[in-house]
Amino acid sequence: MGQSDPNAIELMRQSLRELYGMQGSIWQQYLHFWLRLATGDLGPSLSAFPTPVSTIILRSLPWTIGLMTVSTLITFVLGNAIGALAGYYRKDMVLKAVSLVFIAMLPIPYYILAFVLLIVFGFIWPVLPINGGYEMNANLDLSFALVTDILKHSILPALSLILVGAGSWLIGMRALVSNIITDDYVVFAELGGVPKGKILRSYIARNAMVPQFTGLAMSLGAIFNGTVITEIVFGYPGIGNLLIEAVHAGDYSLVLGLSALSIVGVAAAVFIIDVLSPLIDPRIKVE
Amino acid sequence: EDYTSLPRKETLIVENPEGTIKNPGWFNIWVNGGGGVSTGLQQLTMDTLWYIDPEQGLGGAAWDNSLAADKPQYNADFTEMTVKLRKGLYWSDGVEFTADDVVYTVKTQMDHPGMVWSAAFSVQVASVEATDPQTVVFKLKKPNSRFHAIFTVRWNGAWIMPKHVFEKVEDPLRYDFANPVSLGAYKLKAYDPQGKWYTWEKRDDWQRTSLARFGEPAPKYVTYTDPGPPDKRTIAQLEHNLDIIHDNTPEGMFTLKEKSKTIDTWFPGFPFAHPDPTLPAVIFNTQEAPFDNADVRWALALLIDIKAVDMASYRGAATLSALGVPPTAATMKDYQAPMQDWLKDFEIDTGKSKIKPYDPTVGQQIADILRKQPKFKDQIPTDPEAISGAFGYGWWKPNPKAAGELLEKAGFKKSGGKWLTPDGQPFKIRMTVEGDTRSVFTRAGTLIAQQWAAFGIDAKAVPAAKLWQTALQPGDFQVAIAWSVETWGGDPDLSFFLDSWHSQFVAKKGDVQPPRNWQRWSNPELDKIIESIRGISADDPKGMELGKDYLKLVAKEMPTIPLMSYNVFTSMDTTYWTGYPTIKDPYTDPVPNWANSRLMMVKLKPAQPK
Amino acid sequence: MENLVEIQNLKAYYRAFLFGVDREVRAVDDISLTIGRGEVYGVAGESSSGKTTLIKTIAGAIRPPLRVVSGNVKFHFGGGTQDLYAMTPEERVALRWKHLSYIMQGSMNVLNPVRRIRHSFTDFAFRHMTVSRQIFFEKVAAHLQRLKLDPQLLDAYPHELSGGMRQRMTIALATILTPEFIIADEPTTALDVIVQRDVLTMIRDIQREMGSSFLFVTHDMGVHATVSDRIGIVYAGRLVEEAPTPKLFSLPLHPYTQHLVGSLPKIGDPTTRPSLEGRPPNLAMPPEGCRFHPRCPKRMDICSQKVPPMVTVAPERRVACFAVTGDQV
Amino acid sequence: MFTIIRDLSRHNMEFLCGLLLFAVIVGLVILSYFSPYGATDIYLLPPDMPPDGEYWLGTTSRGQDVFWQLTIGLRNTLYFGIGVAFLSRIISLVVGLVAGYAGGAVDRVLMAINDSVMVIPQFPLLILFYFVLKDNMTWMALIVIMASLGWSYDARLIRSVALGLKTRPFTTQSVYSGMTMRKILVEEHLPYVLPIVFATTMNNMIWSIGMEITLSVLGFTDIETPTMGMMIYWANAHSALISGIWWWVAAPVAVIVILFLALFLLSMSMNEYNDPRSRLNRMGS
Amino acid sequence: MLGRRLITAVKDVSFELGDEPEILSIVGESGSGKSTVAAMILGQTQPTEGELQFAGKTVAIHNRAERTAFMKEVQPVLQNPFEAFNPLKRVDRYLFETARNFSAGKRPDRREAEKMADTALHHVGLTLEEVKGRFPHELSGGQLQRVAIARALIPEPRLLVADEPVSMVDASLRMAIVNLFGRLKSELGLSIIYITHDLATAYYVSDNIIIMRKGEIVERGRARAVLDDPQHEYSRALKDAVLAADFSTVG
Ligand SMILES: Nc1ncnc2c1ncn2[C@@H]1O[C@H](COP(=O)(O)OP(=O)(O)OP(=O)(O)O)[C@@H](O)[C@H]1O
Ligand SMILES: Nc1ncnc2c1ncn2[C@@H]1O[C@H](COP(=O)(O)OP(=O)(O)OP(=O)(O)O)[C@@H](O)[C@H]1O
Ligand SMILES: [Mg+2]
Ligand SMILES: [Mg+2]
Repeated sequence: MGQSDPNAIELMRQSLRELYGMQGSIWQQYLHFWLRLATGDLGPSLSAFPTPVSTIILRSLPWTIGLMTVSTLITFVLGNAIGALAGYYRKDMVLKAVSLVFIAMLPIPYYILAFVLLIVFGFIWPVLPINGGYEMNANLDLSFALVTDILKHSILPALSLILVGAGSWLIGMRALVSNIITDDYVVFAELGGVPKGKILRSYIARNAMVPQFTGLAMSLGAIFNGTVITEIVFGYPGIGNLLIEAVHAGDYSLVLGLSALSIVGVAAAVFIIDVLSPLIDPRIKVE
Repeated sequence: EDYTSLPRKETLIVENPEGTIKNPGWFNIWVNGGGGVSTGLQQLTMDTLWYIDPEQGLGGAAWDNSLAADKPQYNADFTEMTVKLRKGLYWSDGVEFTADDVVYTVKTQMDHPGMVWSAAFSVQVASVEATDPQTVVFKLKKPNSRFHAIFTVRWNGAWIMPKHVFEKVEDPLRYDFANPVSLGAYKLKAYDPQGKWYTWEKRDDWQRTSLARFGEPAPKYVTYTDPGPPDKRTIAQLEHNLDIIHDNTPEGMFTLKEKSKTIDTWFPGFPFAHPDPTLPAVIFNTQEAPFDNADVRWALALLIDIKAVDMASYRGAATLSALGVPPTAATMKDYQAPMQDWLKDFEIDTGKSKIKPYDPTVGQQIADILRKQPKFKDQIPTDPEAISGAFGYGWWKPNPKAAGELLEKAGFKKSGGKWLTPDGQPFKIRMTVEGDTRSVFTRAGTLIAQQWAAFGIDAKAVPAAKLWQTALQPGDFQVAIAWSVETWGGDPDLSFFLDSWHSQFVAKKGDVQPPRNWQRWSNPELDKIIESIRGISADDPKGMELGKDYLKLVAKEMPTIPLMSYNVFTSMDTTYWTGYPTIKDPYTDPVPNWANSRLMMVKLKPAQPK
Repeated sequence: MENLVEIQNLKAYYRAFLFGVDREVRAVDDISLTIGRGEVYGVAGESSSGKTTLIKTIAGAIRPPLRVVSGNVKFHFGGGTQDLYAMTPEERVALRWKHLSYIMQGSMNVLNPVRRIRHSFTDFAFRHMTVSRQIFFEKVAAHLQRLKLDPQLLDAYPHELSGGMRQRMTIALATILTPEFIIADEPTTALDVIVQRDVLTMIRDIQREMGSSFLFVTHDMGVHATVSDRIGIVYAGRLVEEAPTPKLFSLPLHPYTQHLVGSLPKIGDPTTRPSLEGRPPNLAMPPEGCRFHPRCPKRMDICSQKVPPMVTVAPERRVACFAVTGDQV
Repeated sequence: MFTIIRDLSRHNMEFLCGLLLFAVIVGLVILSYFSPYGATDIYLLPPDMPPDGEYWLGTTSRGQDVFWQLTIGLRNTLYFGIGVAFLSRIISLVVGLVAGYAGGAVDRVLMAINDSVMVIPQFPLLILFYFVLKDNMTWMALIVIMASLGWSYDARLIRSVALGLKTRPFTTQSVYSGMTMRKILVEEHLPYVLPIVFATTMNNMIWSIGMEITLSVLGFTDIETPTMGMMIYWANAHSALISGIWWWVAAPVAVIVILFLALFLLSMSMNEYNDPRSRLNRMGS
Repeated sequence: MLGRRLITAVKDVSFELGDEPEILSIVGESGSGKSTVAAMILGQTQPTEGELQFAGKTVAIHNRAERTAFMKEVQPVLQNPFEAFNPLKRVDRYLFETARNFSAGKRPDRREAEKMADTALHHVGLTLEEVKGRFPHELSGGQLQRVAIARALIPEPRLLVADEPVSMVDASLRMAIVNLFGRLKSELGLSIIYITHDLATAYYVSDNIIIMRKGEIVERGRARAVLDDPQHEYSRALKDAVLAADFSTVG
C-alpha cells in the first residue's frame, strides 16, 4: 500500500505473472498444472510465492492425519464395541441408554454439535482450549508438557468427531449383529453350547467386522470431509483450515494441490482395503 | 517456569488480523512469500526514513523523522531529493546502519522485479547514491513533489534492507530472511511453525534504534497471535489472554464493555471504535451503464436512509460522512467543519425541481436514537461538538420523490411498481459485499440493497470472498461496498490517494484497475485539480483549498456514495498494561497492525507489580 | 427296546404379531412319539408340514417367534432322566454335544466362515474334554480319518471345502464326542445323488458303531427307505402315521401315506402314477377335524368334525385316520 | 402406502415419534406462507427483543422476528433437501437398476463412475465448486451439484438388489413374456427397490441438509436466501451467542435437531420395515 | 480388481431333437453343465464355440426382433413355481403380456389376449376365471406351475426347456407336473427338454435321455433302454446311487 503509482503497479503485475508461470491461456496453465502434478510437483503457492505448495501442505498434514486418524479409530472401536454389545444383549438397559445417547447425536449436523461443544466448554464453562493445536508461546521441544498440551487441545475437536461418528458405527454394528445372530453358524454355535462371550467375539463380532472394516478404510479416506469443519471451528492447524484459507486467498494452485491430495488419500485408502481385506475375510483372495 | 515460557506480566499479547500465517518461516518483507507482515515484523523490526502518524504522534507532530535526520530536501523542480540520515543506529546483529543500506535497498529492488517496491522505484528513480555515510541523493526520472511518500510510513512504507545480509544471498527473491535482522527495538524470539503466533523480544541495545528517542519500550516481549474469529477473540480478552483486539463485531465490543471492567477503547463511551482514515462507500462501477450517469448515482444516494444503515451496520457506532474524505479527527477540523455551510446550501437539479439534499442534523438524530437505548444512555455525549466528532455532522436526507425524478430524467420508467432502464429492462443491481471478513460492510450492503429494492429496483447483495481481488481489480462488479479513499490520517494532504485518481490511470473496461479509484471514474475537472496538487509541495497550504475543490466536485458527481468512517473496534485490556492510545491521549492509532503502533511500546506501563 | 427320548403332546407355535397382523402358525400340534436307544427314527412329510419345527423343539432350539405351548420332551441320557423344558439354560448347555448333537438344516453353511475349521472343534467339543489340546486333536484326526476326511482340512477355511466335504465335516463335528442322540435336519439335501449316498452310508455306519440314537428329517422317501428303522409321517403339523420302514412302504395305512408311497416312480416300472390334487393346508388356519380331509379320497363326514386320534393298530404301528380305525374312539 | 403408514405408526414407536416431529416441521413450513414479514426484510422490528408474547421467539439483531424467519428458513432448507433427494433418487434408480440388470460392460462402466463419485471427498469438492462458480452458485446449481454427489451409495444399494432381482425367476418369466427392458425395470423391479428409495431419501435429506447448513454457516452460499444455516450465519456475524441473544441461535438449532430427528427416526423405522429379519427381532419372545 | 477365471462348464456337447414331438431328459451329477446347456438353448448364455441350430437355421440373436422370433419357438419352464411370478403383480399380467408380445400380425386387444390366455390355461387344466386378478400367493404351487406352463404355451412354441421343474415341489405335486408334460407332448405335439436329478421321473416320462458328467455327455439313447441297462460306468454308478424304496408295494 505504500506505492501508489499505478504505472509501477502495472509493471509489478507483469513481473509477478511471469514468476507465477501464469502466462498463456487458462488452458495452457491448466495443462501445465497437470504436467507438473504428474511429476509430483505441485508448484509454488500463489499466495505464499515462492514457497512450494507441497511444503505448505506437508506442514499442516501431520495435524490433520494425527487428529483424524486417532479420533476415527477411537470412534470405530467405541461405536462397534457398543454396537456389538447392544446388538447381542438386546435387553440390557444400560447399553440401550448409551446407544440412545450416541444415536441421538447422530443426525445433528456436525457443525452444530462442534459449535455447541465450543460454546459450552470454551465460554460457559471454560475448561478446555478452543483454539489451535497447542498453547501460544509453547516451547516446541518435545516434552511431556507439550504432549499433554497437544492432547488437551485435541480433546474438543476429537470429542466432537467421536460423538458424531460413533453413532453410525453403532447403528451399523447393531444391525449387523442382529442379522448375524440369526445366521446359521451362530445359531449352530449356540446350539453347540459354545460360551456366549466366545460367540460374541469369534462368531458375531468377527464376521461383522468384515463390512465394518471396509467402512473404516473408507472413512479414513474420507478424513478430508470431516477435517474442514472441525478445523475451522476449533482453529486446528491442519489442511482443512488451509483449504478454506486457500479458497479465500484465491490460491488456486494450493486449492488444486489439496484436492489432488484428498483424492490420492482416498485412492490410497481404497488400495489399503484391497490389500488388507483378505486378512479380515479369508473368503477374499487377492489375485 | 511454565513451558509456555514467557512471564505474562512482561508480555504484551496482540491480535494479528492476518490470521494464521500460511508460510510462517518467511520474513522477507520485500518479497511477498506468504509470510505475515502484521506479525510484529513491520511493527517492531522494520524502519524507514519517515513516519506520518494517523493520529497526533509523539514528539509534538504527526510527522516523524525516523531514520532520516530531517525532512526530505527537494530541488526547485522536484527532480532531486536529498536525505540526511541519523547517526548511531545499529542493526540487531551489531552492524551499523548507513546510507549504503538505503542505496542497496533501492538498487536491489530495481534490479529485481517481483520485489514489493521494485516497480515503484523503477518508474521514478533515475539514480541513487550515497554521497557520504549519512547522505543519500535520489535523482528522479520526472518531477515529483511527493516522492518521499514511498519512504513515509502511514500503514507501511518502503522498508530499508540490511545490505550486509542480503548482499550475501544469491537470489533475494527466494530468500526467506529467517532469523530476521532487525532495525527496530525488538528482535525475533520465537514463532509458531504453524503460523499462529510470533514473539519478539526487546533488544538489549534498544537505545541504538530510532524508537529510543521516545524512551524505553516497556514490554519485554510482544506476542502477535491469531486468536480466531470475533467470538473467540472476545472470549480470550474476557479471560485476559489477549491484550489488544484489533477489530471485533460491534456486538462483541458491546459485550466486552459490559462484561469486562478492564477494557479501554478509543472513545471511552459509545461508539468506542477508532475511525480509520479510510472511507467506506457505495462504489459504482462508473464504466457500466447506467452507473455512468451522475443522476442515477444521485438517485440511488437519495434512496438511502443513512440512519438505518448506521444502525444496521455499526448499530449506531459509526461516524458519518457526506463528504469524500474519512471523518478522522484531523479531517473533521480541516475539511468537514469548514464545509458545513457549503453543504447546507448545496443544490441539485432533479429535472423537475431543485432540492437541497443535505440534512445537517443526522448526527444529532442518531445520538438521540442511541440515547433511548438504556444500555448506552449515559455514554452518549450531549455536547454538539462531541456529537459531531463521534457520530458525524450530517448526511443526505432520503428523498424518494427526487430520486424518482432523477431516474426519470435519466430515461428510466416505472411500471407495475418496478423501475425499468431506458432500454426497457428491469433495473437490476447486484451489490458486491465482502462476506463475513468485514461483516459490518456486509450488513450495510444488504440493508442498502433492501432500501433500493423497496423502491422498485431489483437489488440484491452478493458476497464475494476476496472482494478486492475478484471484483474491484478486474472491474467485475456493478456496485460494491468498499473504500476507495484513504488518507494519511494525521495530515491534510490528500495526494496520498488522489494522485492515482487521475484519468491517466483508469483502466479500460474489462482490464485490471490499479488498486485505487475502484469506481474507474475519469473527469477532466478532477484531472486539473490533481495536476495542480502535483505542482506544489506537500506542506503548501494551497493543497487544502484544492482538496476542498475535490470534495465539492465529488459531491456533485457522486462517483461513490461516502457513508461513514471505517470504525475499527479495537479494545485494549488494562489487566497487564496501561497507557494505550485513546481519544484522551491520541498519540497514535490503537489498531495494532499499523507500523505506527510501535509508539505504543514506549507509552505502555506495566499494570501489575513485578 | 429301551426308550431314549419321550415326547408327549408337544405343541409349538409360531406367533407372528406384526404391524397389525396377528398370526399363529401351529407348526407342531400335539405330537407324541418315542425313540429307542440305538434307533434311527425318520420323519417324512411334505414341505412346510412342520418337520423342522418338530426337530427344533426336540433339540431345544427355540427362539422367537417359535414358542413351545405345551407338552414335554424327556431324555434318558446316562441312565438319568432329563426334562428339556424344565431345565436351566446351564443344564441344557451342559447336555449339548456331549449327549445331544443337532445338525441343522442347511448344514453346509453352519461353520464360521472367517475361522479355520480347527477352531470350531475347539469351541464345540474341547470344553467337554479333560485331555490336553494335543491329545484332543489326535482324537479329532482319528475321527476324521474314519469319516474319510483328511485331517489337514482342519486348517482350511470352510469355503475352501466342497459342499459335500463341509457337510461331512459338520457331521464329524456333531459326532466327535459320541453323543447318545443325534438330530439331523435334511442332512443330504442339495447333494449330488452319489455324494448323498456316501454321506448316508457314513451316518448309518457311525451310528451303528457308536450305538447312538438318530432322529432325522427328509422329504425324500428314498433316503428314508435306506436309513430309517422307523418312520413318522407328518402332515400339517400332526403326526399321522408311524411304522417300521418296511411295513410303511409295503402297507401304508393313512391315505396320505398311501399316496406318498404310491406316487413314487421307479426305474424299471413304467406304469402311470396318480397325482394328488389340492393344496397343503395353511397352518395358520388349518381345516377343522382331520387336516387331510379336503384332499382325502376316503373322506367321511366325521373327518371334518373330529380330529382323528393316534391309535396303535399293530405293534409299533400307529395311525390317525377314521377310515382305518373307525370312529369308535 | 397409506396402510403401511398406518400400520407403522400403530406398531412402531420410532415411526410414530418421527411422524409427529415431522408434522411439526411441516406445520412450520405451512405457517411460513402466512408470514407477516417478507423473507428478506430486515430492520423492521426492534432488534434483540427476547422471546415474549409479541415475539414468540424474540427478534434478531437485524430486526427480524425469529419465529417467522425460522418458518421461512425451514421451508427453504426443506425444499432444498427435497430437491436434492428427488434428483439424486432419479440418478441412483436409473444407474442402480440399469447396472444391475444389464450387467457386463454397462455395469462395469456405471460402477466405475459410481465408485469414483462415492470416494470423492465431498466437502472440499463443494468448496472447490464455490471457488470456481462464485456468484453463479445459485440454489439450483447447488441442488444439482449435491444431487450429482449424493446418489452413488444408494445406486450401489439399488444395484445389489437389482442384481438379485435379475436372477429371480420371475425376471426370466418377464423376459420370455416379451417385455422390454424398460418395462421390466419400471414395472417389475422398481416396486422392490421403492422401500429402499424411501428410506434412503431420508438419509439423503439428512446428508444434503447437513451440508447446506454447514456451507451456509461458513458463508459459502447465497446470503440473502434465509435458510437454517443462514440464520446461524447471521447470528454468528452479530456475535449473538456471546452478546446474549441466545434465542437467535437456539431456535434454529432446536428446529434443526427436530428436523433431523424426524428424518432419522423415519428412515430408521423404514429400514427396519424393509428388513424382515429386524422385524422379527422387534417381537421379543 | 479380482481376477477372472475361465470355467469350462460344458464342452463338446451335441445332440438333436427330431421333428417328432419328444421328451428329452438330461440327467447327471451336480455341476455337470445341465443348466448351462439349458441356458444356451434358451439363448441366455452364448456358447464360446459351436452353434445352435433351430429348424435347420443357425440361431443368431442380434436384436430384439430376432430375440422375439426365437422366444416364440422356444420357451422355458422354471424350477420353482413359487418364485416364477413377481409376488407384487397379478399372475394374469404375464399371460396377457405374452399374448400381446408374441402374436403375429397386429397386437391383440384385451379381449383377444384374454381368449388366448384362456385357451392356454385350458391345456393345463385351468381356466382364466380361476386365475384372473389373483396374486401368486393366492394360488397353490401346482396351480402356479401350471399357469407358468400355460404362459409358455401362448406363443405356441415348438420346444419347452424345463430345468428341474419339480425339484422344489412336493412329492404330491411332482407327479401332477410330470404327468402334464406327457399330456402336452401328446396333445399339442410339443417337444420338451426335461432336466432333472431324479432318474425315476426321467425314466417315467421321457422318450430319450442324455447322461452328463463334467460337461460331457457320457451316454445317450432311449430313456428306458439306457436306464434299464446303463452302459457307461458313470451311468451305472448313478443308477446304483438312486435310493429306491424297494419294498414290494401293496395297493
Ligand atoms: N420363523 C417363522 N415364523 C413364522 N412361521 C414360520 C417360521 N418358520 C417356519 N414357519 C412356518 O411353520 C410351518 C412349518 O415350517 P417348517 O420349517 O417346520 O416346515 P418343514 O416341514 O421343515 O418344511 P421344509 O421341508 O420346507 O423344510 C410353515 O408353515 C412355515 O411357514
Ligand atoms: N455364472 C457362472 N460363473 C461361473 N461358473 C459357473 C456359472 N454358472 C455355472 N458355472 C459352472 O459351470 C459348471 C456347470 O454348471 P451348471 O449350473 O450348468 O450345472 P448343473 O448340471 O445344472 O448343476 P445342478 O445339478 O447343480 O443344477 C459348474 O461347474 C458351475 O460351477
Ligand atoms: Mg425343514
Ligand atoms: Mg442346474
